[in-house]
Amino acid sequence: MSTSNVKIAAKGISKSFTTENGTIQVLDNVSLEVKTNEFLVILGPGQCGKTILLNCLAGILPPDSGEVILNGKKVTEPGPDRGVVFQQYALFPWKTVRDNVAFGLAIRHMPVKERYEIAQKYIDLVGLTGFEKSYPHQLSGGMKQRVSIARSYANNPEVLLMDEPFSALDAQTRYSMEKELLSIWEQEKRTVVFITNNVEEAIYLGDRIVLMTKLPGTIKMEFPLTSPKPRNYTDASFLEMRLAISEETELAL
Amino acid sequence: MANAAAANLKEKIGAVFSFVIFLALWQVASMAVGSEALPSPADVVAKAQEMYTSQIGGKSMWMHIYYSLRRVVGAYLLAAVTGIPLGIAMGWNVKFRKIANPIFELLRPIPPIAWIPIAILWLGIGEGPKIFICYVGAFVIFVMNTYTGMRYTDHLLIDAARTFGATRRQQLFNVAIPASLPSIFAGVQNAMSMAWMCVLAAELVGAREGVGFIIIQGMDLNNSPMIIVGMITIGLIGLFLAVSLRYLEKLLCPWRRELQ
Amino acid sequence: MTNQQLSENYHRGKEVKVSVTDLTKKYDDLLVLNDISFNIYKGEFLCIVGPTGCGKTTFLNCLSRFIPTTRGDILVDGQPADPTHHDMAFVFQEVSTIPWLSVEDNIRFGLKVKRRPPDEVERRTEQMLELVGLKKFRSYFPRQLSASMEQRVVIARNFALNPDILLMDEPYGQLDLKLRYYLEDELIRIWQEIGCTVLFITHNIEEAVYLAQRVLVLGQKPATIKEEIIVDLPRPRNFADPAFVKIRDHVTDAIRWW
Amino acid sequence: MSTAHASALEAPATSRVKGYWKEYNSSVFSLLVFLLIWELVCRLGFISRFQLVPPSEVIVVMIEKFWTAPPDGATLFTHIAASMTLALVGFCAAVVVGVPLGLLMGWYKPVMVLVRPLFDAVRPIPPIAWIPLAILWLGIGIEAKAFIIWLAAFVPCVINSYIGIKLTNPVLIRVARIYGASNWETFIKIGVPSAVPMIFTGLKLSLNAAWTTLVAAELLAASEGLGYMIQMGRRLARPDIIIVGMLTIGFTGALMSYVLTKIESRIASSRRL
Repeated sequence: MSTSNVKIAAKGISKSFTTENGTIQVLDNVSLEVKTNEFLVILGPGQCGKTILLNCLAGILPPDSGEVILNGKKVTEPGPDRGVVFQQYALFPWKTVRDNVAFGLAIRHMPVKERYEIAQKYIDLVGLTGFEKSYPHQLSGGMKQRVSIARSYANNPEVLLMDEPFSALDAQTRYSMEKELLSIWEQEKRTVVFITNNVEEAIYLGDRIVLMTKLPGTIKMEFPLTSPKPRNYTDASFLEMRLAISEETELAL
Repeated sequence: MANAAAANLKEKIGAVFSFVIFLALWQVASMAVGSEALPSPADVVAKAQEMYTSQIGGKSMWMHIYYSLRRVVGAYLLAAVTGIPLGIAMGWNVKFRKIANPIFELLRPIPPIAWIPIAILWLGIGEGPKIFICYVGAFVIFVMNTYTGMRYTDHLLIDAARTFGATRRQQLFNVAIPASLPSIFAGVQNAMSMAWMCVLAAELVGAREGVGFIIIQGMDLNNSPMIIVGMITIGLIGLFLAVSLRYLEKLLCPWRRELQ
Repeated sequence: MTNQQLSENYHRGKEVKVSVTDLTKKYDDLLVLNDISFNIYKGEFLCIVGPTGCGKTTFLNCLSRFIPTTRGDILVDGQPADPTHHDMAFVFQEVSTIPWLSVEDNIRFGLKVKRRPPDEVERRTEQMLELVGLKKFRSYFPRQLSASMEQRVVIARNFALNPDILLMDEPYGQLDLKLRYYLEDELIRIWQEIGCTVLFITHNIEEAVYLAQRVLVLGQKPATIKEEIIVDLPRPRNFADPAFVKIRDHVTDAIRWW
Repeated sequence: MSTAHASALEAPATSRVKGYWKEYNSSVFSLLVFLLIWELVCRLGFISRFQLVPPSEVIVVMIEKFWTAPPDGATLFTHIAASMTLALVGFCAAVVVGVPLGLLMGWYKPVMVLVRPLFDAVRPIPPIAWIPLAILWLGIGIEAKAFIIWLAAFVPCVINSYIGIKLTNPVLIRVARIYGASNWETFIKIGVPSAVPMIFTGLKLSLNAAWTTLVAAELLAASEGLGYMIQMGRRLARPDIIIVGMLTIGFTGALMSYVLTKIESRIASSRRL
């Protein structure tokens, strides 16, 4: 892998937290590189520190040691160049769909007309046309997550960080959201770091899968995925890959 | 939807039914007791008519209500204007919190009503102590609710704003304060009922006008219908204040309209 | 063997445990279940699959008398189904451990409600703790357990009753793959050991084919039974096995929801 | 893992544990400054002795009040005992009636339909407004005060028990019903235990309301108790007595809430909720 087209990289990141029961090491010397427009999936069991890793990449949490490099520069703070889609949506309940999507643009003091135009484009892209004036509580889980994706996209980030975005959705919505995310990504390619604990979702979406261990989280293995998207859940190659990956994961009882 | 309407109707019939039972029991009880102390519903209605058309202590009933309301609303607005910013400051700024919180925590457990004697000592027996008591009662609630709202703002929302590059100031005004509004509004309601209770207490202890004065006058005159009319008036005004605030909340927080 | 023959062989000589005839459910004007008829045999493992929101859960709710049916009968052993008479057990989609009871008290709960004699309650509880491997955790409270342990407590609580029918409503929907495999194998093991009648509802075709002796496919609202598929694969089954994939694809075609 | 975050609004905090002193020094400092300003305001004669006395004198009076009865007729302990007895009697009576009523209202629809309208009708009248009527009916003795305190504590008990049982997880109700439990059995075994946390919240609110109302009642009609003590302080123009009384009211109230919180956490930890 040549370093020239590396978009975002983590170098030797460690992180631990102090709790009542002592110190817990959450990440142990994690390094990874994501190429421009690559769809990287980080797969790991519940509580393996993958969310913390994502927060480090986003700059929300400072790592104890190691650094995050974006475009060759060290990351110290969250910034509009990295959009985050949170598991619990993190929509602003007091804002309409349109104002939520336009939030990042408003923060940058873009004129109202312009920002609503951009917002509209992404609302249309995620298929929420007609819901511009709804409030988040009026939407279903899948719709909320679409708003969240649109909000990140509208801000035109270089890197999209997605933290188990579909884990709170029911299975069928989840399938259709995966499909939709893929088609959005095909239309507007971005560098994506996608976190999940679902093997099928990982194989369905990823260009490359990074498998993490249980606490303290380290990178156990990488699986490049070359077959063309969209992939079929019952293809022999899909099932083989699923078997190969799940053999490597630990059973979390 | 037909079921919902039917259920609604059933509830209304139930309400009417329970009121009828209540009035009947009251009537029976007053006949059984047969003393001045427990007037019948009819006596109370007659008394209400009399009270609202004549003067008590040199003022009409409406004037008494006006006096009470003036005290409450004045103190309440003052408490909102001072309490909400203080709560925001305490919630947002660690330094400020550390300085203000201990004094606040020291004074908070003292019920506002316990301030009445010292308020009278400080401010005499005019409007001053009554407004002061209401102010204390409402102020504490405003501060506490605003502060709690700020402290319990979902961290995720702040994080989300940070990922869009929001400055600290933008995080405060665009995220933390709006996110605290539900809690602040809960405070707005509670502060009002607290202020209303405080004005009553202050008027009971020493006043020549106001609804509290009416019921204490009733007690002094040994006139229980008068007290009951006063109490009902108090309840109705309290209800009116609460309903208007709820309406205001719906107006100002449209995103919460369907949450309740 | 054609599907037809398979089906005929399967039904021959089986004892009916639950019979559902002309089951219909309407909410106001919304028809959710439309004229559903089928039998569940004694000791059978039956799966029902269908798209989300096709009325699977409504069906279970009718069966367990949570909600009244609009029309049709559900008979258990020839009697109208009624939880106070029949030993039914239910594993819900949501985790349904009782938070203020310890693991063992959770397992005792059903037995106690059924007023079983104390010595039987104790004996069954011990047996179940052993069976689901939670002996060491008997005095733990649900919130100290992981999701999979909680689900095992629920399963133990239900199997403790030695139920006539065990109803399961997407019990593993939210679990990750490996854990799901593990719990599915556990379920098969316990079912084979105890041998009760299981009705398992899921949207996951792979899971249905992995578990069931027979799969019923429900169509979109209003739900009707579109197809019946006999799964005659030996256990333990392998999801990459071509025969398995063939049945799975067949079921997928039958549903065709995406 | 997001619980590992520092509290919401603090600027990114260093997770290192700082010394106890460092954590609290500014708080102690601010209290000291507060007391110092108070002391100076009084000592420099900005305010009359009949309105405010310096904190140093308040402390002296407070210590003296432990064994001296004058000028308000009883020692501090007597006042505390009188007030606490009254508050606790009213509170306990309210709990005994209010909690079951709330639970039944939440579980049985007919109870709700019959009781709720009356309850809603009476609720807007602050308990304090009942004082004159209570005195007229029951005299100025302990009964009138106990009645008013009961009334004040009753309302939060009912409301919270009601809400608590309404919030019972429906899945748990179904668990009991599928095993053939009767409605009453489900109420006792599922509804009531799951309402317990909300009931405790209600108890705290009740205690608070009881204590506030007690002060009001004692201001109006009493011959002992903390409310009476501060009222006497006013009549005698003795701000020191009033302030000692106010602080004692605050402290005793906080202490009772604290005890209740301890009981709650004891119960909660035994159930590991």
